[in-house]
Amino acid sequence: MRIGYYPGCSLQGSGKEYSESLFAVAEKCGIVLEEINDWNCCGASAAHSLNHDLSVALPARTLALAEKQGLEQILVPCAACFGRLATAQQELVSSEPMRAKMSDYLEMPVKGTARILTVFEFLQEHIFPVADQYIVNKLNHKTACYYGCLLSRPKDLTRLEFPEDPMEMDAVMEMAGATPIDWAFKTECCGAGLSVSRTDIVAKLSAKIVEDAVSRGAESIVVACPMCQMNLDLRRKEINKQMDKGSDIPVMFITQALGLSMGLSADKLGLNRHFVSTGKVVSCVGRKEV
Amino acid sequence: MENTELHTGDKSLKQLVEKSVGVEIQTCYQCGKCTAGCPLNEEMDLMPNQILRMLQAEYPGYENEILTSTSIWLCLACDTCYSRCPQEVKLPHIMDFLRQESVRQKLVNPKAKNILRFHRAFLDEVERNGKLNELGLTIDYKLRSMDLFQDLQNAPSMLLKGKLGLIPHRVQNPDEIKKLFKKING
Amino acid sequence: MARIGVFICHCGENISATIDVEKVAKLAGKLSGVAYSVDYKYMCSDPGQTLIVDAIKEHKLTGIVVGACSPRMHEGTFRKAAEKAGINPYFCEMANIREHCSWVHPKSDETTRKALDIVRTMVEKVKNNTALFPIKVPITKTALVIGGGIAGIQAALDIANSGHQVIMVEKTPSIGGHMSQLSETFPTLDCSQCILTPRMVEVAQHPNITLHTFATVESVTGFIGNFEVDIRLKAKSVDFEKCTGCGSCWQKCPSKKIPDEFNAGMSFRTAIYTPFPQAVPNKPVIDRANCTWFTKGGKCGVCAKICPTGAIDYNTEDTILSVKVGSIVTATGFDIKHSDFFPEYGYGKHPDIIDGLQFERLASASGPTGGEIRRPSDGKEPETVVFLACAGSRDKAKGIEYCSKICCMYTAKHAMLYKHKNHHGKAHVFYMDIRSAGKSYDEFVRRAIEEDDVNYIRGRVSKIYEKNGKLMVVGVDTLLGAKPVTIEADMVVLATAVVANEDAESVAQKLHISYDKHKFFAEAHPKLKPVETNTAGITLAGACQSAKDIPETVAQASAAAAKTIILFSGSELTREPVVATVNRSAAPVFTTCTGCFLCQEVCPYQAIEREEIRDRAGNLLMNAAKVNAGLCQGCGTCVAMCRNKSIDLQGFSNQQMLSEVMGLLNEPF
Amino acid sequence: MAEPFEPKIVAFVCNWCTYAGADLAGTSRTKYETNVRIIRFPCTGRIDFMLLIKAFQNGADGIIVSGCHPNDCHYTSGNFHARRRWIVFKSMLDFMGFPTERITFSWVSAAEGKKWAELVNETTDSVRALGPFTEYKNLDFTTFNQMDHEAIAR
Repeated sequence: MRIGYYPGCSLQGSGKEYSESLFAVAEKCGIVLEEINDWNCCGASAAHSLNHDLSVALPARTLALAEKQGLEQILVPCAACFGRLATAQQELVSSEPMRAKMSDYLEMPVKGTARILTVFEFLQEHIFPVADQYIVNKLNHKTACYYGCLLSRPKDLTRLEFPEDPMEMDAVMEMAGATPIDWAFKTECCGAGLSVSRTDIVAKLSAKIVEDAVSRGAESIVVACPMCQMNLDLRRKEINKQMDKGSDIPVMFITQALGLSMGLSADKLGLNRHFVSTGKVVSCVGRKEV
Repeated sequence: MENTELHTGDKSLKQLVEKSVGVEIQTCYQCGKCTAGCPLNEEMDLMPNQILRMLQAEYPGYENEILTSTSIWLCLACDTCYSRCPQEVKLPHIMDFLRQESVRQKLVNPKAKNILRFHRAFLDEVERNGKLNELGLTIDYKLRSMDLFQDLQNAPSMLLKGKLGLIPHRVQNPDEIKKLFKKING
Repeated sequence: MARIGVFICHCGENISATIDVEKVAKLAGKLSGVAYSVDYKYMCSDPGQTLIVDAIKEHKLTGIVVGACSPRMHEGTFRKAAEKAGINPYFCEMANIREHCSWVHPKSDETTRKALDIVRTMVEKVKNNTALFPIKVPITKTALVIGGGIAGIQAALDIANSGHQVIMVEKTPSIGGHMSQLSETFPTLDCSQCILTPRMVEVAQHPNITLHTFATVESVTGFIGNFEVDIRLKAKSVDFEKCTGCGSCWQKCPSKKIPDEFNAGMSFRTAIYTPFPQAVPNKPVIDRANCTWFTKGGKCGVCAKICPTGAIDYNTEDTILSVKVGSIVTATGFDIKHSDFFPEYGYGKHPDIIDGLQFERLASASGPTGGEIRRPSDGKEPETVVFLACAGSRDKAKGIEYCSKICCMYTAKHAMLYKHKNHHGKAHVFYMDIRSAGKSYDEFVRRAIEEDDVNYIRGRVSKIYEKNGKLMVVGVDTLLGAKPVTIEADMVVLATAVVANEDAESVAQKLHISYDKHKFFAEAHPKLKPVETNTAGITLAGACQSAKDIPETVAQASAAAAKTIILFSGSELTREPVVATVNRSAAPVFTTCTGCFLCQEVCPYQAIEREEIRDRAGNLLMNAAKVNAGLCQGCGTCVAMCRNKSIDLQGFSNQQMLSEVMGLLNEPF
Repeated sequence: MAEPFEPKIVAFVCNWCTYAGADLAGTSRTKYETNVRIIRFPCTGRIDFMLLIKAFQNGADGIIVSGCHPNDCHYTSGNFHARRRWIVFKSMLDFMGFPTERITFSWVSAAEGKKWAELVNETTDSVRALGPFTEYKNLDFTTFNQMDHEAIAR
């Protein structure tokens, strides 16, 4: 079955290594991702904060294009984009007037019936069944899997079994030979949308997350959201000011970690693009078990 | 949600919220769980449950107080409140509506102006190109907020690490997006 | 030919003030079939009744209509008078010209006309009345009590003490229920076991009570006074005749790691076990699901070897015991939600976040810590304990929108017990409302706050997580302008929601009683029949109906017992003959019923049975519906449902109702 | 000018809720229009809707059907069955072009004496506005009535 792909703006910019590593892993596993032609921005928190119709219309355009392309399932790796696309889809599916209104705005039909996959669902359904044969390295270290808000909530969109204590990434990391820790800030908010306008708040919230992970012995934080990654990585200087003792714990994408375990090069996985060095994790490969 | 067709008229803010968001404000029984779990409760001037209580009570002056609060702009829509709310009150959606109403009535709190500026810069960037270009957004926002030095140290290294592109990404026909914006904004 | 008598009452001036009663009586006398008509000041008075009796005899009346008050007031009075005069009491009807006419309309011709319409309607009805006879049903004067908690114990003792036989069925190996697990009870703080165990012993020793523990109800058929019940006696693997209860078996049993239900999972028991030291009966059973002999195919056998009386028998099987009972008291109790029900409080993964019953066991002298409050993870005395009221209750999102009623009180008690045992400890209670409306209840809560210095915080807790060995309780104080508060606790006690037992639905279905969406059993009327169910002869006691505390449970259990004793007070059961009947006639027609059984589907009482109609040679000719008059309550839904009017309701028959409509609208003058 | 039209309204009520509610209206001396006449059934579930047609045939201008509120039925579910059958019956009447606005279906509990009075007054007003129901009365039902009578009696 064809798998559509919606990168979203972040994965072309600040979260470039997410898409690089995702493609590297997919390629390794023989999976082709088909980008939606001429997709546009989902509108993120700006659209739903300022204009409700716009917050539906922007994702609706992308969904309509995907339909045109005949894609029945779309992988949306970015948590924020996923949230917007899934919310818009929910409104389209549940309201005929909304569908009519959007078709009118967009000047093309939109049904919103394609299945929108989270990165977890993609990994579970497409990578898990074949991953065993490609995993060559063990990432022998303790890791904190950080899920954030938009991949955990609301649970009717994210479809997690345990939304307050998700285990989806933990399972991936275990497969990659790391030891996921049990910690308390798995699904707390990092401040996401206020990253630029209220960096002070983001630093405070992110500091709590980094602190909890580090205090429980984590040597890396693994994420699946480019906002989370950017806040925890790019804002580390501000974060460290909020903590008693600063930390240089690297923050990588789940796909980067998985790629490492599959023996892909750090370069190919974009591990050099981080602000906090990922060297420690890279050197974990082949280390003694923890 | 039909908020584009709303007219305040003689409807109270509570009635407007109920109509446009489709929630019943009265279902909130003020247990405070939303506030307890809110990641931004320390920053807020009005707590989430207080906003709901004020909508319920409808005392004179409350509508203004809600719409001029910074809380409605600080809300991250992280959904923690809603996911734990025993009465299933869709607080994040209410917050969305209150922000829009605050802009409409020109009541945005000065302290929240930067957040609004950022959102506007973001949407303008999307309107121009159909996609977001973080460099363009950053420059645009800095000009609006006059906060020129923040993040200045990060930009070069982001460029260096290939995280900021100098050439903006665009949809094939940016006019299509501009038209869409125009239709929606009326 | 009908000879109807009409008796119009003035009711002092209550009726005559607005209705021309003489005119009504005069015109009624002219109606077809009316042989006598009269008005009188007070028809219900002795002379009034005598007037009726004399008129029936003198004018050879076949039926009477009393134009007076509502039938809810005096129908019984006048039916007795009719009976006294020698006619079937069901030939008496009331025309309600007071509540429905004189009291609600002004004095006018129109009001008088309406009164006459009402009288005429009933005259037409009574012409079509038939003689009815109260239904007599024999009674088996033995009661079945399902459940051996405090509700069942109280009901059983009350019924047994009135001289009737009681069969008690309890699914666990001992009676006592949840009350036996409690430490102290509110608002008196007397020890639960001290007041309960004498009652348990009394049940076991009562000559009128037959106790079946480790047993469940398999099926129930029959109807009030005449139930037939199959009881499944689960294989105990121990011969109670031989067993002396010495305890050698469980002391030597090698399977020692089975979570102990009695201690709410905070200690372990063996595979052969008595649930607790004061158990009644105090003899062990083998939990086959956890016994090596049964799980590993005949390995072990230690208990059989050690038993001095040879009471262990691995080969016993479940047996079915059939009994006949006249009434059933349902006292199957409740369950609570456990900490794993709460995602935001860690899905039950922190051992020091416990539920209310677990706290009871910690506080109980017979509990795993001997009554010292120590936290489960490391056995340390907690310095700060946080109690959460409304954990899961009043929570629509979790599917439990109701109030569990007992938590406010037991939370106050828990906080108090903790403070009494750990004087330097700090107790916090998060609550939404304090509901303490019982005798001495609010005083009790105030005592916790004022004397024991328990900190009550009005607000709910959003999240609990563990950090450096402390439980971080993230809540809010809504009385301080919604101030977020985080308390570092050593132990958290969730006052989790009271819910129906897991098997409540199947019990209800076996008993044919209704239950609400939360699987609590439904009473017949929320106010006036809070003990009865819609199935006659089956009553409810205790928390199987809704969350209740001990005094309420005991009161309801005694009420259920009283209902049973009332039923058993006569030799036969007399019921109003307002029941449905399916017509029968001579061969070859037998009945007009076609056997579609729509009536059976709509009957709320399972009163419609299938009757096989056979010819003389025994060949099946047809299936026809038949009404069990013992179960039928006379709603008549079946009658309206019947496609060809084969089923009819006595007292409200098709002919009677049609006559009323015709009589009402066709004015002869 | 002729006297205002006074409609005949027949109320089909259940014994446990609405009949008792009407009793309460009486004991509280709540005044209402005289136009209504009550027929008592044990339960709305007992009501055969053909009787409504009979009532219209014989001169009724309006009809009230009222019983216990949903979930309050003395017999647990009779009122639900009545409601279900009413929905079907009404759609049939609508299909036949019968003016179903002459039939009011309501719930009045034993505690709602005031509601009963209001229900009677409102129904009387609305039927009064509709005018007399003559369609059925103009038909000759003599033979048909006789047959039907016998059928039911059988």
